[in-house]
Amino acid sequence: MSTQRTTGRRKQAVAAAAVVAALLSTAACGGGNDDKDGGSKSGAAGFNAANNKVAQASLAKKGGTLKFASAQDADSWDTTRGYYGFMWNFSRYYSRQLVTNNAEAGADGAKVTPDLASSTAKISDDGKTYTYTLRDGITWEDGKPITSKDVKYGIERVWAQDVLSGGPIYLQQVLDPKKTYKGPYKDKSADKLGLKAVETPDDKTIVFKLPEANSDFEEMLALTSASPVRQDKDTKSKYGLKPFSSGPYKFQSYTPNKNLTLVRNTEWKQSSDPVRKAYPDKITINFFTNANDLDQRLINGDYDLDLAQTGLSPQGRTTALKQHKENLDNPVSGYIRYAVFPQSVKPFDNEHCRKAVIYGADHESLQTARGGPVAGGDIGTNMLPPSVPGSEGQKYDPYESATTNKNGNVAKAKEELKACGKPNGFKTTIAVRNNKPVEVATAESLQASLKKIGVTVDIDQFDGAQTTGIIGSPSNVKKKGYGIIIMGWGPDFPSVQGYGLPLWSGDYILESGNNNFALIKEKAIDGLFKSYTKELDDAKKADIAKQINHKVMEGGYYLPFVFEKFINWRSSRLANVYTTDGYSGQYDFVNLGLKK
Amino acid sequence: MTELSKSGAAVGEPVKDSPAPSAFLEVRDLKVHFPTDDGLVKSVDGLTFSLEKGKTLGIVGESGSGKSVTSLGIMGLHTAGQYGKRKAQISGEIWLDGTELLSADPDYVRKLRGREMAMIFQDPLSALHPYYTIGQQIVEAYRIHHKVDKKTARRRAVEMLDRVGIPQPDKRVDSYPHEFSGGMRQRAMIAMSLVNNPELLIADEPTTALDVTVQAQILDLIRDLQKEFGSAVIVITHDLGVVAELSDDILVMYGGRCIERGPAEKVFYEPKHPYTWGLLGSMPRLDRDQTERLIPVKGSPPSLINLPSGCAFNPRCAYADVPKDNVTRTVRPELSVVGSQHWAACHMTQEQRERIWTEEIAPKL
Amino acid sequence: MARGPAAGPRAVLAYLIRRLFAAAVMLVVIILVVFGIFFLVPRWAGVDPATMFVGKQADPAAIEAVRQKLGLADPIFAQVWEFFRGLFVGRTYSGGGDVTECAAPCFGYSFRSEQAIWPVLTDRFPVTLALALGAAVLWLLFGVAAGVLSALKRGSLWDRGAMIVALGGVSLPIYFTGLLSLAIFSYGLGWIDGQYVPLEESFSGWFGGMILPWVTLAFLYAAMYARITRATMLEVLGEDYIRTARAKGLTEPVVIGKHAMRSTMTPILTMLGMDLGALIGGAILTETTFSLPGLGQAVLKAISDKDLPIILGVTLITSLAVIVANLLVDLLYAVIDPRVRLS
Amino acid sequence: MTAPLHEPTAEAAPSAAEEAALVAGSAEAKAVQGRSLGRIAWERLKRDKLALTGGIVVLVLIAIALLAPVITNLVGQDPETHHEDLIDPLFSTPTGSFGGISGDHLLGVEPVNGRDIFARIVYGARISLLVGFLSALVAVVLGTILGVLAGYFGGWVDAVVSRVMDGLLAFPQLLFIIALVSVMPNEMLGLTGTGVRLFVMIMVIGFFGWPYVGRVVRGQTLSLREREYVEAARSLGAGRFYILFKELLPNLVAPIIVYTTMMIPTNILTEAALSFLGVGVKPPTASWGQMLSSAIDYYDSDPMYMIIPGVAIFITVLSFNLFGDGVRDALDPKGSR
Repeated sequence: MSTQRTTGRRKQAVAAAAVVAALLSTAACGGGNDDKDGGSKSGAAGFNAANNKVAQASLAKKGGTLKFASAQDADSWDTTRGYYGFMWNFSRYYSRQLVTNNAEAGADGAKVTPDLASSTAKISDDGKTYTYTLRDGITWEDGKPITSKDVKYGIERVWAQDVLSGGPIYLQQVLDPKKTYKGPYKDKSADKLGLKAVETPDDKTIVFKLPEANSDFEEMLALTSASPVRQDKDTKSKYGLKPFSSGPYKFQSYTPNKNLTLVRNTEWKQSSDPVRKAYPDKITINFFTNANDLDQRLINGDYDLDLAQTGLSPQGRTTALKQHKENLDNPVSGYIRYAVFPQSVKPFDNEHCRKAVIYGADHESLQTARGGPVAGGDIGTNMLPPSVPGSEGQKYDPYESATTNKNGNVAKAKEELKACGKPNGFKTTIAVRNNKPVEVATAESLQASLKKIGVTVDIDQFDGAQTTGIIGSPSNVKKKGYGIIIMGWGPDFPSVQGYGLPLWSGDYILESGNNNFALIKEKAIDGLFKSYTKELDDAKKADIAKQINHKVMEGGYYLPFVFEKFINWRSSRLANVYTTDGYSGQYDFVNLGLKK
Repeated sequence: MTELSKSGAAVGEPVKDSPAPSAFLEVRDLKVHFPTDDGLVKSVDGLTFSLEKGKTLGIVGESGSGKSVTSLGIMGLHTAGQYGKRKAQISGEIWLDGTELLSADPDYVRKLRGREMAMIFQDPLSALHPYYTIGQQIVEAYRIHHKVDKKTARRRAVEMLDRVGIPQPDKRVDSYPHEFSGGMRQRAMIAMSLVNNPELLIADEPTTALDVTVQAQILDLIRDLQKEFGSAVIVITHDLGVVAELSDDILVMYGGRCIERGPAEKVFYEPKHPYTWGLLGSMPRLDRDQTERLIPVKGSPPSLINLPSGCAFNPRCAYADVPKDNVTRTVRPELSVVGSQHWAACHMTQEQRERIWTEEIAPKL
Repeated sequence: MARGPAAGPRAVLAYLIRRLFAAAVMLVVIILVVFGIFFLVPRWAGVDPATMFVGKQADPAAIEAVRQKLGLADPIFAQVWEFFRGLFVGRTYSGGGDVTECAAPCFGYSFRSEQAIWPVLTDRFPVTLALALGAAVLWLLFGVAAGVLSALKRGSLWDRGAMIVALGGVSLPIYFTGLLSLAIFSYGLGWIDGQYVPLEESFSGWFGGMILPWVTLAFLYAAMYARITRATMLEVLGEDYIRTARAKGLTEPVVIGKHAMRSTMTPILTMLGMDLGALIGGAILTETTFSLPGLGQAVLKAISDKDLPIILGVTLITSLAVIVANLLVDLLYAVIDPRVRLS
Repeated sequence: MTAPLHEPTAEAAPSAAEEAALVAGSAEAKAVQGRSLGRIAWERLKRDKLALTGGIVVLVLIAIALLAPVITNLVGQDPETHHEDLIDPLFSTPTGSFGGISGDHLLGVEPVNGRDIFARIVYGARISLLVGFLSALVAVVLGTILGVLAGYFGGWVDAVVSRVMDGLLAFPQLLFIIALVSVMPNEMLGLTGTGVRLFVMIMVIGFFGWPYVGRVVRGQTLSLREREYVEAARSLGAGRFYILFKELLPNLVAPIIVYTTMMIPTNILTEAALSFLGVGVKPPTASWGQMLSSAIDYYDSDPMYMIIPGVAIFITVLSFNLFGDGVRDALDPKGSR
């Protein structure tokens, strides 16, 4: 029986590999002529033609309406409050920063380039002072110039977490780790610019003084949360309903969960902006509740692309792969999907029990649950996403998850169980978000494969809207006995700090809103992060990232499922399309153009 | 040629293939059968009678005897609006004023309804549409058959309400049926039936649902109106007393057939059928104590699917064994002459009947 | 004996006042229950509602601030009281130097989407109303027609066929028929776009987007109405006054179309009122399937986001709709059926 | 007294046959019915082919639900074992045709994980029927008790119960159930996961269903209360409690049966809708609504996966409806159909 099954499996695997290979080779053909702006009959560029490269750049014309569709609205369109990847990406339409992600395909897109600033930072030797000079001709949507004070005010807003919750707070942690500043709304100074760490000697100059050096600081300034906000236009908690534009487009109308329309900001000058091409005249988003309906509308050509950039759902994916392959890209998202083992829940305090689960898991089944090799991604073998410097991809595979043990290794798992003192297995609970069907599927897969090593698990689907409150509270996790938590994580900016610090640093274990679910508190890891922030050399930074990754994997805290990939749709109307690592493999929205 | 009674109403053996009769209403061998899952329900099974204008025929029988089915048959209401159901099977002839109705165009019959022949129903509360005012209902009845405007029709309605004795008719015309008392409601019903001066009026248990005192008023009203309009009237009732007062002739039905008929005073004072005796016996009388009903009709009406063989009344008849040779249980008695213009369907001999009547029944009545 | 033809205007007014008072009490109870569900049950389950409003890297101070601003720390009675006050005089939320005004009628304020609820309701209500009314027109037309026909042809092949189809229609989940109809008519055959377009943008687009939801929803209800109509019609056809109508010499179309229909429609209208009321809040499945931006869609999203103010607002508006619909039906009933007296 | 020979005749006689109908409506006839209502109903039901078919299917479904483990054992499958080897890794759909239908997998396998659909449908019947029946039971018990109380005692008891019933009927029910289920904790009253969800669903659906029963029962009680025999029982010195249960309940049996059979299919649909919306039972417990919900992601690429649970729901609800209709007609004293 078992031999037969293995044979069946193998056959299956071979067949699958063949399909994937066929897909990719056709793609290569399609991709071959992308420079000549060719493509299919429909005019689409071809499979993977925009994956890490620019497709049909020369076909982009000025004008037209670029139509986004989405099953999800942004958490907030307020630059300070947004945390969704697509919001950061989209916000570049109406918001500029001192520096921003490079408008380039693939890995180059993750590099920082000057935006409002005339050049990247002048950094002092100790790495503690960053100075920027603003370029000329930069204006708000009412024609007034953008000043360094506007930038400072925009950054200060991050401190007003009580009013403007939700966004990343790296800037606060780096510039004011002791939280001495209370935010602009409680600022007693007349100009509300009381943040000491940022100085604006004149309207063109802004100086950041870090208490301690952080080699990723400029990456943090490239985040949307570092956008300028003009004080007289700050509507506080309601700013997200109509942000005041500094970019090429401004809000015309927005009804949450319904639709959003951007029109040209006539005060924006192309000459002042080296990043944004601003091809279309108008940009719209329509929100859907039915993901299948949404996909079908995309495929029908009613919309150009999915705002959320999470990939087509299974039905749309199948239809598109079979009939419209030339409209698809299969980028790596930069996310790793994984299971994590909180050490507070017995027996996961014992590393052997953690490793037993890693060995016992059927990695291929987990990959299938995630959507298979194409729509789900390659089997995850370690915890550093491919887009982060220092990543080794599947080459680093300490548990041989993608090779020998890809269907699970019962013998090894039993050994580990014995070493853990639980030779007959144990019982535990998997916590999984109820609003992510794919995660529920992986939980079911894990449940099925762990059964074989005598580990019985309950699946607790918790309310996805309350993630922070439920699994973000270590005491709650312990109380509920969540031995396994299924989550995913992507880098806020492509560095081991932007990805792993909240996950693996002992300093980041929080009573609420915790993301270090495994409760990792290893001196070695914390030390490596410290030295990373002081290191300015890119090669050395990458090496430290690699070491951190190895430490995390050796501890057996995580069971990675996949290095996530997704199947992304681009309409045949789109030109100058490319995916960028700057936004987790999403298309770079800001430079999309239309052909007609 | 049908032999007519001197009173002008009813009677005479069916004459096959006869030409159009001279009587105003003539019913010949009427059969109304309803197919059901359990078999054929023979509600009316061969009924013959005739009626002249200005005369009144009383049809008497208990529930299930076929008297109402007969009236609905004459009105053509077994065929109208019987949607999808297994249709009633009707045969025989119904001649009204020289026209045979069963074979006539249904729409022609419809046009006769309400104008030539009208009906008063037993329970005026359920027979009047609850959502329309009395006036609306009378106006409607008038305007189907008369091309007049609403105002004229309304005047006519008020006039009719006045005629049937409803006080303040110009006000009550706008009332709804539920706002009337039972007697008033029946008056309104009568007003509606008579609004087109019908030549044939069928009153189906017109007083059953009413108080005793009101009953008398309504009966008086019907009598008066008949005199006034000169219509032919059929009164259907289970109450011999009602017909005795009102009718010229009486027809007694049992199990879908006629078992006795004759002039009212004869049937009432010299009934020749044990069933009629029973009806008389169970009739409430003012001069008699209600409790002493001497000859109640025992048992319940016969199944109309499987009538008892022989005389349909035999299982309930106290005198079933009077005739010899068990004949009541094997041979169905035909109508036979028992007196002047008086017929009955009973196996007993004239003498036997006379004896029982005078010795056993009459004294107790 | 002689009662007036109908209840006088004063009686109607008194009745209305009584009913409105009852409705108000009802709404208060609903508010209390919804508050209970969303504030007491999570607490019982060990979840702090404030954590729902903070982001990925939230610190306890931020959570505390949110709690203050939303008044989540106040006793539930105080929160309910604030809500009631807001309905009539508007409400101000303040915290952390930020002041948010919510004008009367303040049905609450969603801090997830930074919107006052009232505009959300007024924005989405027309979509739901159009869905419900359009479908109602269809199901009344077809359901009642099919029911009447079945009643008139009782026992016929048509009757049996129609009633089995109707029973089938009642037995199908709407999301199943909805998806099938989308897959067939919109994606497959491409006859209908099936995508919602606001009425103010284009009538034809709007109509094209509404037609599938209307038909799908109407199919379910038409089935129910056909069954009810048939049963009622059969009952009415057995009534004495129908026989009276025939005895008057009325033609069959008048007997059926006027006399029988008048009585048949009474219970149908009662049902219609309740169904319309319920649909205004209960079209969740239809709106989700067809991505219609109505109340149902908003509330489903709000439920998954735990956006209490929207849930509360929609629940209230819906209950109000049901209550108003019932009231209208009762009033209408008094008009249709003179026997009914308002009491 | 009378021989019941004519009874079916009168029953079936056309309504236009006035006198025949009169017989049916007579007091005598009622007495006959009262005595052998069950038998007469059964006679009628036996003649209604559609209702019988529905009833048989319902019985089969109940048997399937009860014997789920036996049935799945017979075919050698269980609802929770994954068969990823039967899944095309590219599209996540079964490799076999028609959703992977084969001798091993009678109704094919689920996309993604390859669980046996037949086994899941069989086990899903348990959830559907369990929720359908138990919530109807909750509604009937609540509705009967409160309806009888309201109808019998009248006064303020009646006023309160009637107001509550009106109120519940005005509640946006589905919305409310979703909201409630979605905030329910994962553990309560010693239940966990699916147990909690089942419990909450049963209670809530039942709770919103009782006013429908309550109204009817109240009305029946009100009219029965006025009848002489209750008065008679009272005058004999019987206690109120005794009167309630000895005299009233038997007369409430017919309407209660009718409402129960009509409520079950509605409840099954509600359960499916809740599972569809993701607030029903939790995976890996099989439920038809949930299967349908996940099948929507494969409506074109693996239509069998959607059709099978859809048809299962359809057949179940239709059978209950057919049966319920038949029962209603059979128990209808007017016999008007």
